[in-house]
Amino acid sequence: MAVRVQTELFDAGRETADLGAGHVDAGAVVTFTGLCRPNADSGAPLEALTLECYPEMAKEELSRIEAEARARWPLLDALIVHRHGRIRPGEPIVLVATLSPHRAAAFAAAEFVMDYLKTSAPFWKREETADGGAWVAAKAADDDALERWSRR
Amino acid sequence: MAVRVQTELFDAGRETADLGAGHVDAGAVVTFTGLCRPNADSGAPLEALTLECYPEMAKEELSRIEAEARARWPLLDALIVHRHGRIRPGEPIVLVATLSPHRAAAFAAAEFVMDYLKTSAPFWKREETADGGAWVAAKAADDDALERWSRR
Amino acid sequence: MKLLYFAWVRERVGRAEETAEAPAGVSTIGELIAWLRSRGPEYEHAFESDAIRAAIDRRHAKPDAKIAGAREIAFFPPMTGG
Amino acid sequence: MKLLYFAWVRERVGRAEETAEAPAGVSTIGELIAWLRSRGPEYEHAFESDAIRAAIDRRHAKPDAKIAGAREIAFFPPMTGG
Repeated sequence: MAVRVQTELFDAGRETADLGAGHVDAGAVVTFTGLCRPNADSGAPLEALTLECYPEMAKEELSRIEAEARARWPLLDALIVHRHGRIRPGEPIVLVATLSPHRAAAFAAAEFVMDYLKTSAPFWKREETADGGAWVAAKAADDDALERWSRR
Repeated sequence: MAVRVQTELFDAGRETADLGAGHVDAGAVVTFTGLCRPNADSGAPLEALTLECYPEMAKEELSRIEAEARARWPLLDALIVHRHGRIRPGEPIVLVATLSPHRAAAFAAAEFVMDYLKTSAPFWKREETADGGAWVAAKAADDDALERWSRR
Repeated sequence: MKLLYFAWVRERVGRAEETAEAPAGVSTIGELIAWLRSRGPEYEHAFESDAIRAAIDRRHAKPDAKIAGAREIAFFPPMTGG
Repeated sequence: MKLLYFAWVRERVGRAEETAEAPAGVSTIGELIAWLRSRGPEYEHAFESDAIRAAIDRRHAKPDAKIAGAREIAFFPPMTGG
């Protein structure tokens, strides 16, 4: 089980292979990679995102989310990597990988972690475009996504 | 959009990176990798799985499943790779990767493809153990998983 | 038409494929299975389970599906891939 | 206690952190925000939105959460990571 908050680029495929290498008993691996898109929310071309972060809380909060996922589903292992700092279009921002004997648990846990992370991990995106910079507004869809898990 | 049926090993990380390379507009990538577990359904140590396949139908059926996923969710791209032949514990059997602007679509499409594939793609697993060989029985849980999608 | 058999259906029939012409009156997958079962103990054993699935020209087909015009009909157990 | 500000709350306040002692009678996050708003136009602007979130010692905290004993209180907009 591991949580990392870093500015450095990562290779989602290699991170996932490394995670799986220690677990011959995993039948199912699910990964989610969130990438920096080429356009700002306004539609304007994006030069870069800058992710601000409260790093000490981010590590603790991601660990709490991971622990909650492990309590809900039978996971053999899980990895959350979240970047901050300046991120260019096409670069990865976040990786969540889950290993389980069974696919339903691996899928549900990965989606749960992403839904929680979106609304509770202390990161804030600022978009850089030709017009300057703007903080990204929180999305109602993210609150709705989170709501699903409390109904279960 | 691509579907492959092959005996050769594959590298899930590289396949996914190659898929994403052509799509700068993807915000979300979800992958599922199904691995050969170290034990037979009986619990005995597994020497290998042999997957029998109806290859012409497998390609067509996987293409139909992929087309259905694209009709239901806004996917930028998708990849399904399924192996047949002799597969050792720890080796990958199947890879599903989905690219979408948004994470909910990428997750749902990948899980839909796996649920359909499990009960409709013409592959049959035979387990090799010290006691000999035995065909794997279909799981009721797989039929239940599929049922979810017809209720929507 | 060509008949294909997979997994334990193949093992029980004792072959992977054959060419056959069903007699008059055999018009559905269910009727084809009934006729095959009459061809000998290996067919009787292969098709004794209700769980046998069929495909006509590479598409899943139910027991009441018509076989007229089919070029390739496959029989197999429930799928266990993935 | 230490106060931390992030994203546009930080920009509006004009600093990332400071040390402050709230006056007697200020016992919750909501009361702390009301007191901060009284400290000047930059604070008034930073905290004018109802959407401001808070964390006490690195855990999310609601407006009615007690601040007694807190070492580090952070204020920030709704999160937009992932």
